[in-house]
Amino acid sequence: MISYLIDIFLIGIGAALINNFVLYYFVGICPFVGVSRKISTAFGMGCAVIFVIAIAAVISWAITTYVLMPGALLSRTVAGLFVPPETAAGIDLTILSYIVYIFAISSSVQFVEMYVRKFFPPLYKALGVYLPLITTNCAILFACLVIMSKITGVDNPADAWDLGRALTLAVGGGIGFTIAIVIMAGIREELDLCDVPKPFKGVAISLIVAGILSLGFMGFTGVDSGLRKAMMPKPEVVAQVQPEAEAGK
Amino acid sequence: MKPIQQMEPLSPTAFERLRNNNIIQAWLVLILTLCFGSSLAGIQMTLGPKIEENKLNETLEKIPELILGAEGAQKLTESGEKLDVIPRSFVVDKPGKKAVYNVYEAFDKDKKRLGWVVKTGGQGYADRIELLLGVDPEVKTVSGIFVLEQKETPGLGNKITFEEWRGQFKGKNTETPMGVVKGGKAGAGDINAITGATISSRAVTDIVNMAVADLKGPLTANAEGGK
Amino acid sequence: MADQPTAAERFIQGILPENPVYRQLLGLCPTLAVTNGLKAAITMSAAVLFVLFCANVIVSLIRNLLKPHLRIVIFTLTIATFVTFADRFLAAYVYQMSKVLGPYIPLIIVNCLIICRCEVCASKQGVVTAGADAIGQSLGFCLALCSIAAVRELLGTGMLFDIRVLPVVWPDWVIMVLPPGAFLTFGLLLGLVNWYSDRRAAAAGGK
Amino acid sequence: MAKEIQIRESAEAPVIHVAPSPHLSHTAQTTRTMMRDVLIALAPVTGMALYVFQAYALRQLAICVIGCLAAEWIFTGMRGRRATLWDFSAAVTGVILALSLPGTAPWYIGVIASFTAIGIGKVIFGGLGMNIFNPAMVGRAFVMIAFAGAMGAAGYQDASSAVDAISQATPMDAFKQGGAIAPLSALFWGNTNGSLGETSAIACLIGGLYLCIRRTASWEIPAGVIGAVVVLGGIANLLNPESQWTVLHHILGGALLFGAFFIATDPVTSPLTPKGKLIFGTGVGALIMLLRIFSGYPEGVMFAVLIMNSITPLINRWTIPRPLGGK
Amino acid sequence: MGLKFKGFGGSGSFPHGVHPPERKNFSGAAVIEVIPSPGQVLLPLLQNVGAPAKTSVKAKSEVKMGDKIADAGGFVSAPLHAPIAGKVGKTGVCTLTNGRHVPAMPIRAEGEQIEGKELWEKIFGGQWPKNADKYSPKEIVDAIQAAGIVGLGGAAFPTHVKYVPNEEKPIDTVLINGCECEPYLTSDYRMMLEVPDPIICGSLLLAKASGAKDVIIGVEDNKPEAVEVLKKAAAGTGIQIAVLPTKYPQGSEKQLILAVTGREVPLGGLPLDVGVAVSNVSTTAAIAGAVVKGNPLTHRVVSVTGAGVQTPKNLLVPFGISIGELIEACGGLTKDATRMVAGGPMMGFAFSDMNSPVTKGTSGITILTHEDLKKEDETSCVRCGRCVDVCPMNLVPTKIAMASRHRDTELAQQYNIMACFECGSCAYICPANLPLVQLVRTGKAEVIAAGKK
Repeated sequence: MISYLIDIFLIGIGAALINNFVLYYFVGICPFVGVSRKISTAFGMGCAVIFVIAIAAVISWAITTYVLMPGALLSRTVAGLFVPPETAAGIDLTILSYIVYIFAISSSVQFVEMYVRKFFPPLYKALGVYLPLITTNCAILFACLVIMSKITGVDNPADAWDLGRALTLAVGGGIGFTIAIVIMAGIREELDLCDVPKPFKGVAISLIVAGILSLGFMGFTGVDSGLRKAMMPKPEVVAQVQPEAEAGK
Repeated sequence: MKPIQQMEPLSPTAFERLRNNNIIQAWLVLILTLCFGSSLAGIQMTLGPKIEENKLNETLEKIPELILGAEGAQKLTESGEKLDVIPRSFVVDKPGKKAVYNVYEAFDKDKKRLGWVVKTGGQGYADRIELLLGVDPEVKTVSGIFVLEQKETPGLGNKITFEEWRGQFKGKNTETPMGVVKGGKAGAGDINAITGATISSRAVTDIVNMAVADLKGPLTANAEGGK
Repeated sequence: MADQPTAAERFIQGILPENPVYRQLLGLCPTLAVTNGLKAAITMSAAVLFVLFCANVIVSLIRNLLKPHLRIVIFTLTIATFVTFADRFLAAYVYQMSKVLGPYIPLIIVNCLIICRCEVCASKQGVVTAGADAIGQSLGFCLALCSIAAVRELLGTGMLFDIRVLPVVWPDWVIMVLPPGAFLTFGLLLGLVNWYSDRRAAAAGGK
Repeated sequence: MAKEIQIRESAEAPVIHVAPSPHLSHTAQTTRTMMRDVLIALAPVTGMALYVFQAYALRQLAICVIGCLAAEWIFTGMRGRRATLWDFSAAVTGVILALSLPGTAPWYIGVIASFTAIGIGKVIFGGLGMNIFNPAMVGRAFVMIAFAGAMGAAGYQDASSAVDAISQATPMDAFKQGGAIAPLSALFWGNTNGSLGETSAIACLIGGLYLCIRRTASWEIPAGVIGAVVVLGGIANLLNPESQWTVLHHILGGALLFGAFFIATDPVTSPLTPKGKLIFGTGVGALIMLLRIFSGYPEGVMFAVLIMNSITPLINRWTIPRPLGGK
Repeated sequence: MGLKFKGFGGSGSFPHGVHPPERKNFSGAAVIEVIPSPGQVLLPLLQNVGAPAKTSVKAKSEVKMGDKIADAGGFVSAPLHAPIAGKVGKTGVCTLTNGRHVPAMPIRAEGEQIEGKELWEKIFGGQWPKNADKYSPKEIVDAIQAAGIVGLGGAAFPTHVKYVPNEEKPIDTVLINGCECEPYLTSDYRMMLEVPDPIICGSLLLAKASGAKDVIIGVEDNKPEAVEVLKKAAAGTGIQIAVLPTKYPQGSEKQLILAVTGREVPLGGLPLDVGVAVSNVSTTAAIAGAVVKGNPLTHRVVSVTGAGVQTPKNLLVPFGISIGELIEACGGLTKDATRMVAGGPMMGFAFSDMNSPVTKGTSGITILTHEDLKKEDETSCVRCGRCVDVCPMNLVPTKIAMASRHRDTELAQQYNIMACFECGSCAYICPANLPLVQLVRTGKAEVIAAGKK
């Protein structure tokens, strides 16, 4: 249990700071250089992204685990109605994943927009303008893709991420995006008062700032392993039980 | 859409109602979906196996070198022979969780077991390090390691992928865990750290030690049982 | 939209005057992410070319059938499908490259470049123009990616296309293949391009 | 109401050949004297570096100062501006940069760092007073990551050196990688290895106090940094009592004092208000401890300063002081 | 010193501020002289904050000294009186020292003038009652209004406005401002030394008019003699003297209130909001003259000082006299005089027109030499924060200036640009010699223009 919590914590820290979505993975660059003109706007955008990314992560985790991944429970059951169980077990719908994700994202954005407009008008006023922009924000699709790779790309089914980890990654990534975009907005407000050479005005100087920012964030490299080491009890070099357990073919 | 409706202010006949039905309006989407769906299925049919093969080959390609060493592998390809590789999976119960190892058992053409290759990984300095570890059939010595994936600091930590460094593991005894020593003064059972990247060096060594400790029992037991 | 640009114009426009990266600032994620080597940059450009060409042609073909409220849905569907094609092809035939590019291939789906070209050009013009536009834009994209990748790979590893071109004494600027190098290189090149076009514009105005 | 009249006057009236108020100015301090103060304050540190590292220090100082001045001249020239070499700001950047580099780093590192510092760190933002990030730290971070091998542990070891100190790893590095503990006296006086300027705690203290007394640097920043390090280092000590690396080691070792007094206090890149400066200093200190204890880099001063520089506009925003009589 | 501050609720000081060189020695020892009656005065119709006065006499009519020649143009306005006897001319335009062009009424001296000793006696002479029992508050305020009294410290705010009884905001403290924190200026100092009685009398009248319990005279501790004299004069009247540390801008209304009473005047508010009324010592003396003797405000004491004038003096002068005549009376300018400032060097306006008339707000003329100015060129702001450290209003001047330079009115307002009263402390201290006050002024104009849109 403790190790699970540590895992969750480190996934969150990793997505938010160490491997920041914007400054390390370069996703969400467009709003990063485009929208971040005012701190309040940037913060609103960031909150909207966290909101949507969390919903999209839950949806994509569920779809991937139960429908898309090879031998997924739901697909297997449904297919089992029509074809022999052996064939049904081998069903693999991962080829549909990109299409499914992008539609999951756009429909969740639509849904969030409707829901928020109906039940939280003040929130809609604050976030509403950013919601349509988010559909094409690559940070969200990127989070879905990472979650997919952690489910379908692992060697052992036991290592596949559960919902908690997926959600943490998504929210951590969203927070990382917000941190980056708010810092950037603060700097942009300052840059408006600076005598930046004309060719560099606008996006070019933003990119340079992002470069220096990403230099600074490089300092966090390894913090996760340091934290893990500090929080975990001394690693076991020798496994205590070695039963003759063998699985597979 | 609206201008069209304004141009046709006729009374809504049954046909009109049908026309304005959402499903009917989406006919283009439905047709496209069908076309794309079938072509995707075709792609999956034709390319799917190939991709799987690529994935598997990535590991399999390295096995001869890890078991036989670079020269041995060279000879093997020259002679045109191939190793028989059987993928297996071992579950090791550890306190708190079960560790699952994918292990490849390698035989020569005479069905003689040449060694094991273990796919393992662990936290490095920056991110997870994934590596392949080759051991002899009795799990007495390490026959080689190969780093599959790593994101260590370029220029420092990523030297773990260099042959000069990882070559050190070859022939190391597995009786006692290997240590990491700085300054190039490694003894028989130790590994020389990369200058300025002791942590990466230690991470790899720890991963190897852990895998060896976890699997020594099951593998030797299996080897004996297999006889 | 009185006089529609011809196919040739569209083609030429995309490469330099309306370069998607340097002038329109579209598709910045891959521009930064996959430019640490020329090979990756070219593979990425090829994938974008494939997706953009197919999407443009299809959208152009069905442009008269498009209903406004379904337009975006159809665009997304088309793009996502072709991206999946591209992704599988790469995984099947250039597996190593596909591993290097990782999630950035599927991220083409949300690349503003593609949806922007579909919206601006393909949904309004004929197949030939749309195709030419797609090729022109992709070449422009390729050019931009390669310019960045060349700088980064050369400084960062002393190599071009994984072949050593600088003498061995050259100290590799490791930072150039890391994220900060991407931002800094692109920022500086963008400034350079702006400076150059400003100067050209000034010279043209002066005459 | 009095104000309104004056405003209309200044907006509408023709310009008379007179200057606006105030007609007195405090002439004791100008930008140039401030920069000169920094150079004076750096003298003990520089002296110590020259004493410990001798030719290495001299070479690195020469490369960086000349590099920075040349870069300033070239880049401001490219912008078509008059180069302002005589405000000493480029020289200050050069000296701080040199003192933050290891003495054995190859020549090209100093040159690249200088050009990056002035080019990307300063001139591109519009020159002196406009930069968002500390130029010297931008330059150092760039080469630190670009040439990790020559800048990290390997950069310090040079057995061919006549000076004994140079043939060891830095105390921070030795501890982090191997758990070795340096004696406090060595950290205090400075006969250990490390970047040129960081080894001697006493020299940094002397120079730093001079700066604070002259009000060229605000005392709030070093106070915040050291305060945060004491608190967090104390907590770390309490949690892990066996550790030989005590709070005092944390303060005297590494670039902490050098960074706290000379780097973090750069007025351009730190907040304006005293409250903001305190927050800034505390943030730098906290980040230094986080990075020192957990990250893979032995030292966190440079990254901590860069990250806090980036938040400075936000801190400024949050700490707009309450005007007299305001809410 | 024995001049320690005794608390009245305040700490005796205000946060921040600067210590410019005091330079009171030029005219500090010069006894107030009465300037010879001029041949002509040019009375600007706008000498106060608020609405300009309206002429009430026709051109070519004869007036005696003290005759009203212009009515108040509204409630926040003050009437004008003839400072000399003579014939009114045709209303023309004159340039004030702050550069404004305003209509002005000339009076050519004709007939017998009250001059010299006689004038001094008329204004300051005689006995001054040490209580205000004889007068009702309304009488006092009416007399102040009729005499055209405005704040003589420099702000020129019509005084009666402050003291009109206001039931919602009762005044409990009257603060008499004798700080004179501006360098060079000594007119208030000489007033306190030479004519303490009218000051005390006026203070009591103000207390009566406003119903305040406490009357406190604030004096900076660089004027110990003035403190002694005032203490002696105030003995038995209940008036207290607060000796404040010398610091600029101690004499600013809000800073003085904070230092003495510990109350903060809210942003955009008036001293009235915290139950305080503030008047300058010279104003107080004029009030006493108006109430006790019925003298309208026609003359004031002006310091003509600085290294750029031959013999610095404190002069009792009629309003409307040209500044050139004042300088003549002091022996003229020295060779190296380079800047003439109306008021003190920190907040005063530099002017170039010797014909500018003295107005009610002219507290002094400071003539600076090249030596004093020695300003270096403007360099880049390195955000050292010194301006933040000295701003008595606790603002961030450099940010406001930057915002103003880039015409970002929104940002300027976030940094409370309108709270600035342009004391000049920031520009005085700035190592980069930025024209901070100038930028704030233009910024304020932009903000007001943007607000009007």
